[in-house]
Amino acid sequence: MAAIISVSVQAEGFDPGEEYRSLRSENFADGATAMFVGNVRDFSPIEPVGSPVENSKGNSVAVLELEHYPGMAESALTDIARQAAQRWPLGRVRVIHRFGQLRAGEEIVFVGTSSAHRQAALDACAFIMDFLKSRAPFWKKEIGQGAESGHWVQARHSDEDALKKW
Amino acid sequence: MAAIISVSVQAEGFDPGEEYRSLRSENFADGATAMFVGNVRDFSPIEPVGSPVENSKGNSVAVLELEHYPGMAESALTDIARQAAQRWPLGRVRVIHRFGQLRAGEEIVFVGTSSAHRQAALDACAFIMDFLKSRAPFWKKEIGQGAESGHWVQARHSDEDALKKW
Amino acid sequence: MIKVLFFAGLREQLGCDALDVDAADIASIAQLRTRLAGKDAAWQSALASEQLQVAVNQRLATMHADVKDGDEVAFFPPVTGG
Amino acid sequence: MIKVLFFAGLREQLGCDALDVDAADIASIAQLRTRLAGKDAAWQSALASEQLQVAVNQRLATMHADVKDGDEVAFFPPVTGG
Repeated sequence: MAAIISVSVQAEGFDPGEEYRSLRSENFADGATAMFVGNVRDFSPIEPVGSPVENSKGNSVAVLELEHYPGMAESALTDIARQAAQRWPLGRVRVIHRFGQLRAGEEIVFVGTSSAHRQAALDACAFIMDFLKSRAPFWKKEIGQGAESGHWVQARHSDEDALKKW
Repeated sequence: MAAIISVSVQAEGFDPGEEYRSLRSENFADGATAMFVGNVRDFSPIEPVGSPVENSKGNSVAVLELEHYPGMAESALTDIARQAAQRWPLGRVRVIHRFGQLRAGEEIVFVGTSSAHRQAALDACAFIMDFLKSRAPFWKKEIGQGAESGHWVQARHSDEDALKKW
Repeated sequence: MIKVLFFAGLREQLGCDALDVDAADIASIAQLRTRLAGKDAAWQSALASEQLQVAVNQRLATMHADVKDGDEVAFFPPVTGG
Repeated sequence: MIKVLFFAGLREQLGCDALDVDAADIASIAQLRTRLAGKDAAWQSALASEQLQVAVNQRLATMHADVKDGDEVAFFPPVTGG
């Protein structure tokens, strides 16, 4: 049976609780639901007194700006979700990725999978996140408090490496 | 920094949306939240007309009865959560396991982890579920519709095997 | 006394969820198990399962584990939660 | 015409988010990239990055991919969503 796949690329926020209910609604076949939510971080492990608020790694992020490639973003996420559904026996797959300006704490991304098997749901959720990180056309820019311009987040080798295990 | 671990063994239901909000509340350090929810399945792939409703594998489950070992259930789950927090850099860990009579569709178990790193959150969530399945003292009995007595769910070798990867 | 608990299918087979056993002459789980199996054929059969698991003072243990007066010992089938 | 798009840091470096390029004499992404890099030093520098990624008609492609009249080609830095 083909999985029910739903993908959204949107500026608006979303409610993970609502997404959970939607994954479960009238879904008695799947005993397992795995979810991942990515939120905007905001932390300053080293913030010397009097230092300007910076937007580089480890410093306070006031706003995260997410640029995306409209059209390709949706199709890339759908393609990744389909690959997961071919690989694991999934009932439902839900992927949401936001774009635009997001503040600290806000939700950026949601991946939810349901399956009859817990390992399938968990693996598929991790698989989708790994491929989304390295294959879906979104770019993050950190804009510090008071800063006029921002700082593009650099891709990490560890994200590309994460794909090798699949 | 030590993870904040919260474990509940309870008869009452829970709301995964509420648990998500609790994992995220005032939590700006962790950009990643992974969750797993286990629900009571109810499906009948083969249900010949006129056959009695059975409570064995693959047939309709009216009620799932969860027996647990009070005291040990809590400490086993706490121990598993602590092991996960020692192994991965987690901010928060939440584990809920219900006992008593549950109907099809109801939530049985919740595992939620937050971390600065997506892989840590996802791996820790899967690790906790794997150990919970084979090390926490809960037993499931399926009671078919109209059936007086029930059928104890048998442990699967695949669950024990799942521990080997950790 | 050693407090002995039984859970799930084993509890039902034995028709017993808890009993106290005199700790004299019992130093290990294996000895406790032998003592219990000696009650009658039903107990012998139920406690013979190779899959049987045991906890001492609410922690998983092996059949070789020590046991002493005041301990709480639980026998049960493989767990199936989650 | 080939529609060419630029995203994120590359878009900012070039000060350009989209342009049309005459498809004549261009059969591959590599040729398109060379044509664009020839505009001036800033474009040459920005398009020289080894990390540059490319999509043809909204699918990830390699620099060796074919391209033809009517295609949409996008250049961008490694993605950082999620």
